[in-house]
Amino acid sequence: MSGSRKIDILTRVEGHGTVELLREGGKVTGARLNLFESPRFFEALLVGRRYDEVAEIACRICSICSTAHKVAALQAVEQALKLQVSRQTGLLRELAVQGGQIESHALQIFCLSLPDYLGTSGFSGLAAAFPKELNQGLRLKALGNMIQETVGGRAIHPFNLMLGGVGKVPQAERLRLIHGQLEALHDELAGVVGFVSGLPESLPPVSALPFLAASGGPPLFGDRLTASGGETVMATSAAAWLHERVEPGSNAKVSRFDGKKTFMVGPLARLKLSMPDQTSERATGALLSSSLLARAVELQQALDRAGILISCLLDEGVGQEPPVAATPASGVGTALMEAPRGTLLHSYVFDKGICTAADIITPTAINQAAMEISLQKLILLMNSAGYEEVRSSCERLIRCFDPCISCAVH
Amino acid sequence: MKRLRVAITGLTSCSGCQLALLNCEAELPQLLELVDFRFFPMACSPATLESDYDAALVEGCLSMPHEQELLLSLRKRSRYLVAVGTCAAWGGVAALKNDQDREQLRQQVYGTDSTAALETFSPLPLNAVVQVDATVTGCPPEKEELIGLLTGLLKGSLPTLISYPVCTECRMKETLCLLTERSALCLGPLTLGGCGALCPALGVPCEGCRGPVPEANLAEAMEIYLQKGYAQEAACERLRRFCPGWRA
Amino acid sequence: MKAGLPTSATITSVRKLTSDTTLFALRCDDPAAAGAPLPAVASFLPGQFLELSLPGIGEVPISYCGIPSSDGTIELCIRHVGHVTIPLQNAKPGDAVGLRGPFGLGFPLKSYENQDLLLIAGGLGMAPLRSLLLALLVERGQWGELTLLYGAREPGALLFLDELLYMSQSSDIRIYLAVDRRGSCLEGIPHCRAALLPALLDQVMLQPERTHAALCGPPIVYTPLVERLNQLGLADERIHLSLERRMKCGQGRCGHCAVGTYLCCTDGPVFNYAMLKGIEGALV
Amino acid sequence: MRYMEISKLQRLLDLLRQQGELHSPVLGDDGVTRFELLPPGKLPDLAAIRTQLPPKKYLLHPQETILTYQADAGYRVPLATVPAMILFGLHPCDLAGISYLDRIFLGDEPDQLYLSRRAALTLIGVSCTPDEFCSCRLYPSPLEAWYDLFFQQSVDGIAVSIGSPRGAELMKILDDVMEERELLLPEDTRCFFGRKIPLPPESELDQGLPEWQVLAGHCIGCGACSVCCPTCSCFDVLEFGGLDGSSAERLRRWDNCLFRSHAEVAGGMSFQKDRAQRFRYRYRHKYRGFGQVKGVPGCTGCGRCRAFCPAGLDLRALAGKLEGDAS
Ligand SMILES: Cc1cc2nc3c(=O)[nH]c(=O)nc-3n(C[C@H](O)[C@H](O)[C@H](O)COP(=O)(O)OP(=O)(O)OC[C@H]3O[C@@H](n4cnc5c(N)ncnc54)[C@H](O)[C@@H]3O)c2cc1C
Ligand code: SF4
Ligand code: SF4
Ligand code: SF4
Repeated sequence: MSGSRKIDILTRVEGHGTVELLREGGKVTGARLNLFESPRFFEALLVGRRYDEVAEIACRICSICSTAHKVAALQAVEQALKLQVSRQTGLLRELAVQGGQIESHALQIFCLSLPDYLGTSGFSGLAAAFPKELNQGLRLKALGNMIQETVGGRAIHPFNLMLGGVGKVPQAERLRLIHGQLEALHDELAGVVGFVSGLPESLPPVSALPFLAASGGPPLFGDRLTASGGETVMATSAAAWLHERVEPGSNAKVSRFDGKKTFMVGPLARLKLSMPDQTSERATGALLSSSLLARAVELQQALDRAGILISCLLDEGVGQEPPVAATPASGVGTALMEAPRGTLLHSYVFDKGICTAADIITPTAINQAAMEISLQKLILLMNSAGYEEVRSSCERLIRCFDPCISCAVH
Repeated sequence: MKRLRVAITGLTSCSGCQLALLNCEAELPQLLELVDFRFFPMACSPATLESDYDAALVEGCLSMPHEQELLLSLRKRSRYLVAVGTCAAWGGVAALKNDQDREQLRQQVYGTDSTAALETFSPLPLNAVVQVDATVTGCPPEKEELIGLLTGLLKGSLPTLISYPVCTECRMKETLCLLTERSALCLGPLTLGGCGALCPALGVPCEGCRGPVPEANLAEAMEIYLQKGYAQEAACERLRRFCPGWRA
Repeated sequence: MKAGLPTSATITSVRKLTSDTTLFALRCDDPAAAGAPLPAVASFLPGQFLELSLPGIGEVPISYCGIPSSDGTIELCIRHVGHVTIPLQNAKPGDAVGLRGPFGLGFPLKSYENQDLLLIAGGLGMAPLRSLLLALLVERGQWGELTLLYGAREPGALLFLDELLYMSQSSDIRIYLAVDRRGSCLEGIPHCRAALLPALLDQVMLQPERTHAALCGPPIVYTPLVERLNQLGLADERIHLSLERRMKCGQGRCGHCAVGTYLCCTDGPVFNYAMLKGIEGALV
Repeated sequence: MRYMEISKLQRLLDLLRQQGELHSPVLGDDGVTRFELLPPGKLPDLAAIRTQLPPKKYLLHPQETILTYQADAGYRVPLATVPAMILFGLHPCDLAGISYLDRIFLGDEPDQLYLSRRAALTLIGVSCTPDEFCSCRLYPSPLEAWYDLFFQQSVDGIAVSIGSPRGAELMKILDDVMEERELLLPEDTRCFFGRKIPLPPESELDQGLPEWQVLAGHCIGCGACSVCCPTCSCFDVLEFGGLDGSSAERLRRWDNCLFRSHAEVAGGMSFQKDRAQRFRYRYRHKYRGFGQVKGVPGCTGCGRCRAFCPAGLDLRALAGKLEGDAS
């Protein structure tokens, strides 16, 4: 008997996708990832819009990483229009992005992933069986949102982050409040990292793929791509190098670098590429399942970084300043940054202030090829396992990438 | 008390409305005692449609046949179907170019020789296909609205859509009017309130994310925008960002 | 303070009248000591209304449908149409609600003494008129001829039909019924025609100088009814209408129920037509 | 007459601060003048003609909980102790606005929340110079500009009148900064309130007047006019269940008769269908009153509705036509 069967729909991930398991003689022999999410054609929607609308629209690609999308889009547009924002704006944007990182990682670890390790169905299961862990996660998540709200005006689709600056600069009082909370949660996080590293292994030892991340800027920002093989590609040529193309069976484009190589992006890649010595062996280890720990480590880093940014802002004195005015110019702008799930690229062309071309490459689209390959590896490793066991392992494996399918398809 | 059995899902969307619910960190533990999230693929496993639901909360607009299938199935299984968010209520950003040929848009993104997303159609709000019992608008909706929706449903009542504009809430907050005092293209007068005038309160003009107010006086608003230096077409384009139905 | 604060009450019985209308009996939770006066909300006049609260959902104005009873029981007839009234569909005996009232002025019973009375109800308008009818029958000797005209969408929607049929046999009152659509069971109901409510007026002989008309029904029927009554010689002062408006406080503050410079909640809801005549928006 | 040199203002404010929370018009960084807490060292914006929101916001919050519900205790009014508060810098129109609200929310059965806040308020009026939006001199109103103290501004100082026993008490405390002076003051602006006007019959709101359609055509329904009016006090009531599944809260929120929903009843039917009709409703309410304020013109002439209307609507000409010019 041969055939295929879909995992009904991937759960505890953002967006719509399935994994199709191919079977032969009762055994699972292969797997296909299918991101069937409905496309919104953002790259086409943006064409024809005014420069001051592009980021507002583009951030709607995804809610969980809307802050990252917003900031990347703003930077790309500003680059195209040759707009220089103030240092304060830069710090605030960075802070918002770190807030997004905290929120997203806390959500992924405590609401979406942890249930796999603890044997429950989701956050509702956690609430019943592991209320302490859930509460801890929710507190971290709330803090991430508080940062995003303070800077962005709202946790999802942060309108206060505008072209050229911010609408209203947060009050020092409010920043101090956040700083206090960051400090209060800081010690707790060491516990979280310990807790996560003590969790039982949940997957067969599927090795990670070569890594890729943005670098050359403050944490999560950069102007170039760096790969674990040592390759470096500047932002302006990144899109060509990432080489997105359409493949059958997915509404998300797939990146085959140079037409062949496969990389993975995300927390594991970032840790491996940017701070190999500071973290535990296991977090940067070569196994895919270390992703969860990598996320926990990054959570800690994000808290630290947010604290530093706030101190900087307070030391330098936050104050209201009007956004830098833009003129409807012509030009090209490309911004790279690290969204919670990995490298994100926004690139726009403007003609007298009107967008004439848009290219957006998202982490989950980049990871797509890596997910496919990892699925194959997993199935080989699980050679003799039954369907149900393979199925649930496949879902766990996909969750290691914390895919954001709306982003991938956009 | 009997827990409320709900199904929550997203169609063509960014998952922001669902995330807005998951962002109710302070309330989630208590909410879990009142609400049984039966079908909520974004946050709970497994995602199998089974039995009936007291209410289905649906985010996003419709743009592919598989979504229509899911929506019809949820409609059949649920006592109440609630459109959550601007996309579900009005079409949202995804419907930005509904006046253009869908196939052309598809080719613009995927190229002429691909078969990806062949079945896509111009995004529709939910009420174009099913009966919608209540609407919570917003991109995304406010937390309080979602909590209110759930506590109301628990008692068998549906929320009523706020019908006054953002300006009213903006004025209640005593913030500076960006339209009259700063000549900004603020869509507050034409946009449904309920957000507490979040944007204008921070000095950012309302971008119209909650959809049109009933009885909008578009002609007069256009007149005012024109006085402030905005061409009708520019103002209309801005209006259509979240609701393709706007026509001047 | 009293009028602004709901007192808690308990539903004591529930009777489905039609598919979308239910008759509730309620009792205030503060037990009235023997011989003590009725709680304020349980002591009222026909045509007055109360505000009924469903905790966590909201409050709606509802007319008293019965007459004050010695044990403080209050009867309310409620159509399930929206936000508050639909959840009431699931209410059971024992459920807690809040009550405020009585509000409004009700029907001017004093001026009805020794007069002929013509009651005209459309649809749910039967609820407050039932209260009036019951009050009139208690002291049947006080009034002249009693006539009730009552119309509904279809036979199944005629409220209190059994009660009305019993009254028409046992008391000195004439009852004429009308339904908009001819239905199968129409034949079984005496004095019932397939007609619009105003047409029933063709059946009655009235002495305009000694008759008062009391009307309650959907807004659209008022204008034709008043016109017809005027034609029959009834003066505007003798035509009393109960108006429905949105009301949020019952105390003349929320500003929703104004009719001209009157307020429905404190100056009404029962008005004589002379007061309303010429006011824009009074009768649709 | 008691008189204070303007140089002593700061000292006066410090004395007032000892008597309660001191609120007055303050010009914000964003260019909006609001009534708000006056921090020590800061001077009130006494030159401002009008704050964006009138002082009604202190008595009737834009949105507030009016009842709480607990399954075992039923509904309760959430009465909290209100700290003593001094509103300094109220113009006569705003004082008149408060006395109008008093008629609605006090009386035989006072609104408990309103009463508790009103009782905690000390009202200190200040004279002003009307601008082109003001109409206080145009349409006399029987409303009294009721105050505890009234400060009449002159070139280099302020002359004080006492309007209540509370004002007299307060004056004793302020006596430090006062002196006695013989003054000839210009005509008191307050006297423009206090005249009764006859109510024209209903038909005079001539539905056929083209002005109604013009107003309706220009109004974008933003609600600013009602929100900012010192006497508009319509409210909507909402109730929400608590997260424990049994408690509840009832709120009231400012409403506006220019919105269609204001007059809607079951079935979506509305008694004020079109905007022109709703304008007449608003006019009738504002200039003729109903309920506790029947026959009391509710326009105090503060000019806010004109100053803040994005469409620049102005009812003065129409009012002149309907009521007859009173000047
Ligand atoms: C004096 C008076 C007596 C009444 N007597 C009865 C009665 O005996 N039996 C009965 O079934 N109904 C009666 N009604 C009508 C009843 O109040 C409405 O049907 C009810 O308020 C609808 O509320 P809801 O929350 O269920 O519906 P909603 O969901 O609120 O709304 C349905 C419609 O009703 C409108 N509405 C909202 N609040 C009110 C309000 N407070 N008053 C009127 N309309 C409103 C809404 O605008 C909407 O169009 C009476 C109304 C009045 C004014
Ligand atoms: S800023 Fe915008 S929302 Fe606020 S009052 Fe002005 S036009 Fe309305
Ligand atoms: S109607 Fe206008 S001028 Fe008159 S009191 Fe109200 S806001 Fe002021
Ligand atoms: S302020 Fe002007 S535009 Fe706004 S509702 Fe009032 S009259 Fe209409």
